Amino acid sequence: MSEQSSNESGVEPTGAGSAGSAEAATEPTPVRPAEVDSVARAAQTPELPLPYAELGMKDDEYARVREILGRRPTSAELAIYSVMWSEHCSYKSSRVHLRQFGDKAPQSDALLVGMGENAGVVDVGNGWAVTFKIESHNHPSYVEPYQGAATGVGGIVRDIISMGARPVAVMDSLRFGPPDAPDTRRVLDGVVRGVGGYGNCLGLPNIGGEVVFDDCYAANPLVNALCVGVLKPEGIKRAIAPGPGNKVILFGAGTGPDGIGGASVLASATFDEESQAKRPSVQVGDPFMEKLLTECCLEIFDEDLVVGIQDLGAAGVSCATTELAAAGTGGMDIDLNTVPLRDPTLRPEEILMSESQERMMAVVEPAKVERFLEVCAKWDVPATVIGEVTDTGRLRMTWHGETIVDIPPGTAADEGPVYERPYEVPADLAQLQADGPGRLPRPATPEDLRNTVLWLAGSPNLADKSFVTSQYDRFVLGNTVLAMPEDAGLIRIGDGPQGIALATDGNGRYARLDPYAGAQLALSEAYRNVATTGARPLAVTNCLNFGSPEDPGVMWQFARAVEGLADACQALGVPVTGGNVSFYNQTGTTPINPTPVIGVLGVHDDVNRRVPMSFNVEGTTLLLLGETRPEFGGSEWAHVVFQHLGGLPPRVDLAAEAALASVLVAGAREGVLNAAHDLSDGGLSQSLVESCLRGGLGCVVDLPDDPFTELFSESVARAVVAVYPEHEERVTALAQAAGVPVRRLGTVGGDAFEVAGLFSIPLSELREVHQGALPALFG
Amino acid sequence: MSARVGVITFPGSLDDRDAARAVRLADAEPVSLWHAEGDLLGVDAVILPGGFSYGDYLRAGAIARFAPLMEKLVAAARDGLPVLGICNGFQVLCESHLLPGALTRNTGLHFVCRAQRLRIENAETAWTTDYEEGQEVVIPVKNMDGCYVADPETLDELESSGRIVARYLDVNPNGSLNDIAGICNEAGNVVGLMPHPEHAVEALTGTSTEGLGFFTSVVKKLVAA
Amino acid sequence: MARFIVEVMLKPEILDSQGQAVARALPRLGFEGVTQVRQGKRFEIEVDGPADEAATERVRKMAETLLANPVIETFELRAE
Amino acid sequence: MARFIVEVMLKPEILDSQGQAVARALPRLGFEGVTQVRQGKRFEIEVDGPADEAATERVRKMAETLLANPVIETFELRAE
Ligand SMILES: Nc1ncnc2c1ncn2[C@@H]1O[C@H](COP(=O)(O)OP(=O)(O)O)[C@@H](O)[C@H]1O
Ligand SMILES: [Mg+2]
Repeated sequence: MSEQSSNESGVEPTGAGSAGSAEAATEPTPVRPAEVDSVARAAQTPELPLPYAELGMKDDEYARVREILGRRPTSAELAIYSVMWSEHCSYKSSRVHLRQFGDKAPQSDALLVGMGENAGVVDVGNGWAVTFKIESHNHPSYVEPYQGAATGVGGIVRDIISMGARPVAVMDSLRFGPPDAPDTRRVLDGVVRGVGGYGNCLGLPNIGGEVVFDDCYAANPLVNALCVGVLKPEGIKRAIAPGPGNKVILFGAGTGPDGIGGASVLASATFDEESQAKRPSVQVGDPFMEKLLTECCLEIFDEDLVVGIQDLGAAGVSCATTELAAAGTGGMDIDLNTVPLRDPTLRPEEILMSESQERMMAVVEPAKVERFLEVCAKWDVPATVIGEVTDTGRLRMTWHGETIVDIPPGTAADEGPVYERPYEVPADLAQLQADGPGRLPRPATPEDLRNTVLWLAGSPNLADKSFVTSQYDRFVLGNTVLAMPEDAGLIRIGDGPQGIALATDGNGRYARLDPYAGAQLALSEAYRNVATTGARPLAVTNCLNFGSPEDPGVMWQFARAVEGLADACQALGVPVTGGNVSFYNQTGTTPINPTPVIGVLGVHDDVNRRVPMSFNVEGTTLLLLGETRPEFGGSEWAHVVFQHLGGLPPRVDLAAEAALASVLVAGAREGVLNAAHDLSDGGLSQSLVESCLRGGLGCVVDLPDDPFTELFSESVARAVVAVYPEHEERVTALAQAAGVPVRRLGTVGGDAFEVAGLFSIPLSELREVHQGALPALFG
Repeated sequence: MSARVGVITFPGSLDDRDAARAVRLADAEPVSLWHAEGDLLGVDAVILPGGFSYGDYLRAGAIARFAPLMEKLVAAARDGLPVLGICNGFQVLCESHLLPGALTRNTGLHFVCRAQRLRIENAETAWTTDYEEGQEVVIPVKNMDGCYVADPETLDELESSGRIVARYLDVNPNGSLNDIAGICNEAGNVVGLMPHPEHAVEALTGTSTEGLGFFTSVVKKLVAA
Repeated sequence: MARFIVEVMLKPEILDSQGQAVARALPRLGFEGVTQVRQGKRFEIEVDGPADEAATERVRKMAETLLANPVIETFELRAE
Repeated sequence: MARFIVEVMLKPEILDSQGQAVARALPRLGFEGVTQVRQGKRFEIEVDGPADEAATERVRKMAETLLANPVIETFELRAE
């Protein structure tokens, strides 16, 4: 888990105030506005009260800062500690749990860089490595959907660049409130434009994601963006500042007052200034600058011009300097006056906290500085030397000649508070689990079944997502082999034939019913989606979207989800390489459904053998792989037809999942699968609908037992495959050898989706409901 | 000796690598040209690739038009150098007045990315001789500002002189007048195209291989010359 | 019939990437001495009825809710 | 330092999809009686030196060649 680079604005509620503390009782010394809160001044005015509580710092945290420094912090130092020790930078509530990802990590030779860096790196063979990560930008996307989503994409792309990689694709996992609520239109429209506006302009193909609607996200949409990059293993870069005398260079956009609503508290509280200019809490992105920055960085890496590099995300310069210094020789001197400003009125605290986008910080040997600046100039990227690495063990910053920061950088970067927050089972969980879907009336007649198929196919969560995905460029870079609506995105790397596949999945309803299982089910589905294309699942990233960690019920959900995910990763042999935690996703005291979103990366030895989802060869045989049980807890059927949520989610079966994947991967390698599509939300019904519409051919299937269960159950570890008749035997043998139940379902052909003896739906009718739903709501 | 086809990279160009790949697949040699250079390096033809030059800020193509290399290109194009502008490249050609009209915001106001059916209307330009007139092909479109507009006289002139190179079929993705997907100059050496033939050169990664003809057309012409 | 002009500009503290890109490009295009460019939107709005107080109020409401995004933009309104 | 405003609008014969989209959205938001909306651009430009004839001419040149596309747009320029 990257503990440094969550790009999300801090939204921690401010803690208990400091009223009544010793300091608050002291008379503040009047200070002239021009005066700088230097280290010397801090020593002279030990009791000057600082607004730490307004910055979200607790009494004991502030006391620790004083103890570390042996004096009160300067306002600039307080700025640094307050952002670095915030939840989103320090992972203070989640850290004790996230350790499991490392402790339980399966043995993997592929892992080149694990958790803790900007993003994990895995070796995919043939001299290539891949880095990928998913990150949230939920709260900003509610406040200003376009900019929130855009800067979310921008931030994750910079994380990938800072590993030394060329970004090659993005994905977006989105969750919104009820589709018919007017505010959903505002948020969806802006978010989709923002994801597209930024990603398209950067020239990164969007190869997949999710669009989910649920009432619980009404005032708290989830915008999780994933980026994947490709590099040579020897080209991996780190966020470190080694070598005294090396120069620290800030490059990219100028620093402005973006996202520093909180910092003005500092300036006004410490300095009694007449009035601070308004400081926006939204960040605004400039994808064009990011594109220049990308090309500039890649040229810099090619010429081997940096010894360390870090992107500036949340906490901007504070974060980059403390982390680079802490991970390097240990010391750094920075002259804050040299930071290029977009707004000359910014105070040092604000410069330190600014979240202006499209900036990077590099550590460069003196002999290479000139060439570094030349490359930046070629790309029209402003670059400035702002300091140098030292061996003092101190991070020192000056402002107009006075020292305003003098701290051991590790104390801010690595030694933040760690909480063991109390947790307990949510009070309503037992009742929720007891209220199973068994009481819901099931469709009784063939006509009812037919209508249910159509109803689900046209429901917002299962409907065709082209309205969203057609706003994204999926062709750029010319390596996209599969993209939406396929089960996973698949891109060719190098000159081929090798490729990588990626899928993201999450199901908040499952996780609400059982967070341990819910996290595993999300992994299970993403793993299956990747394998369905023929790729071998290799590694995992995750974005954990939860309510307030101060709510013991939420904390229990979180702890269970992490445990579930760590256990499942171990069982499936796929390590977690990084991710992101987003807390405080709630409206008032009502948290969202716990929503772990899991991204799985797989490798494809030969992308020419990818298996698409479309039924497009008349007469191919349909086989169903896996076992179907009557499992409807948290299902789309219960949700769409009854708005019901209760009972238990489908049973997790990781061994079956691994076995199914082995069959799909072997089948792809042998070239015996004409099409494959996994079964997940909406069950077999939905899978067949999607594959028929994608390929433009119908199918006839036999469902002799219990057609309702066969059509709509969401049991895991299942997929439907279309095979040429001459390959039927081989695929059956592969399945049997792996212990995967296999059954002949029917045949591809015609222009209707037909269940023999029960009903038939012309594809034209299906197409209308499936493709018409989102445009009708949002077009 | 194989033909040398230049691909200009502006700050914010995105499909330059794809255009170079398409040139290679057409058995010619791609030559990277940097917008800030003052020399076309003696190439035999030039492609202005898709993307968001200068972020599409102001108007798509408006700033790129002033690149130092564009001055050279405009002169060479007037002298008959084959030039293909794809998407953003088309926008740059219009802004440079090498082609008439302009490209404005899609009428649906959304970025649109889809596999698009087209009809090749003019198979005699430098870039389309490998097609038949009336041939239908599927090639991706992806743009935000792809709505072709021109005054009625210009449109009449384009229509009557056969200068519509390609037209959208089934769906008009951006509201272009007369379903125009591409046009050419009077001499037929300069072609502007909204769809992206460079994304339809390999069956594996494109919608088809039906875009390759644009590249093979010019290469044949150059090799024959 | 009344005619109104609504001018929408980004708040000064918000990054105006378009304006900046134009400003950065100008010297290369031979225009020196430009110190700042800001780019915004301009709407011309025609409404039925007289250009009275009520009409102005309606257009102001429109500007607030639709034409400008108050999180990042400000607007000015005038009758013409 | 001189400050100029350049207003760029689409020529009336060119389809203004953005303006039309606004006009279409208004009734849905409860604003009736709007007969037309046109959307254009507004630039604020600051140049070194006095706001004299020469400066105006330079900005006019900028507007003609860069800020507006004469094929589809017209512009108005004024010092502020
Ligand atoms: N926001 C999005 N961005 C990109 N692709 C998306 C998005 N939402 C859905 N998709 C794509 O649409 C297809 C269908 O989505 P979904 O039904 O969630 O897939 P699955 O059930 O296989 O996980 C997938 O290819 C998915 O990647
Ligand atoms: Mg799937």
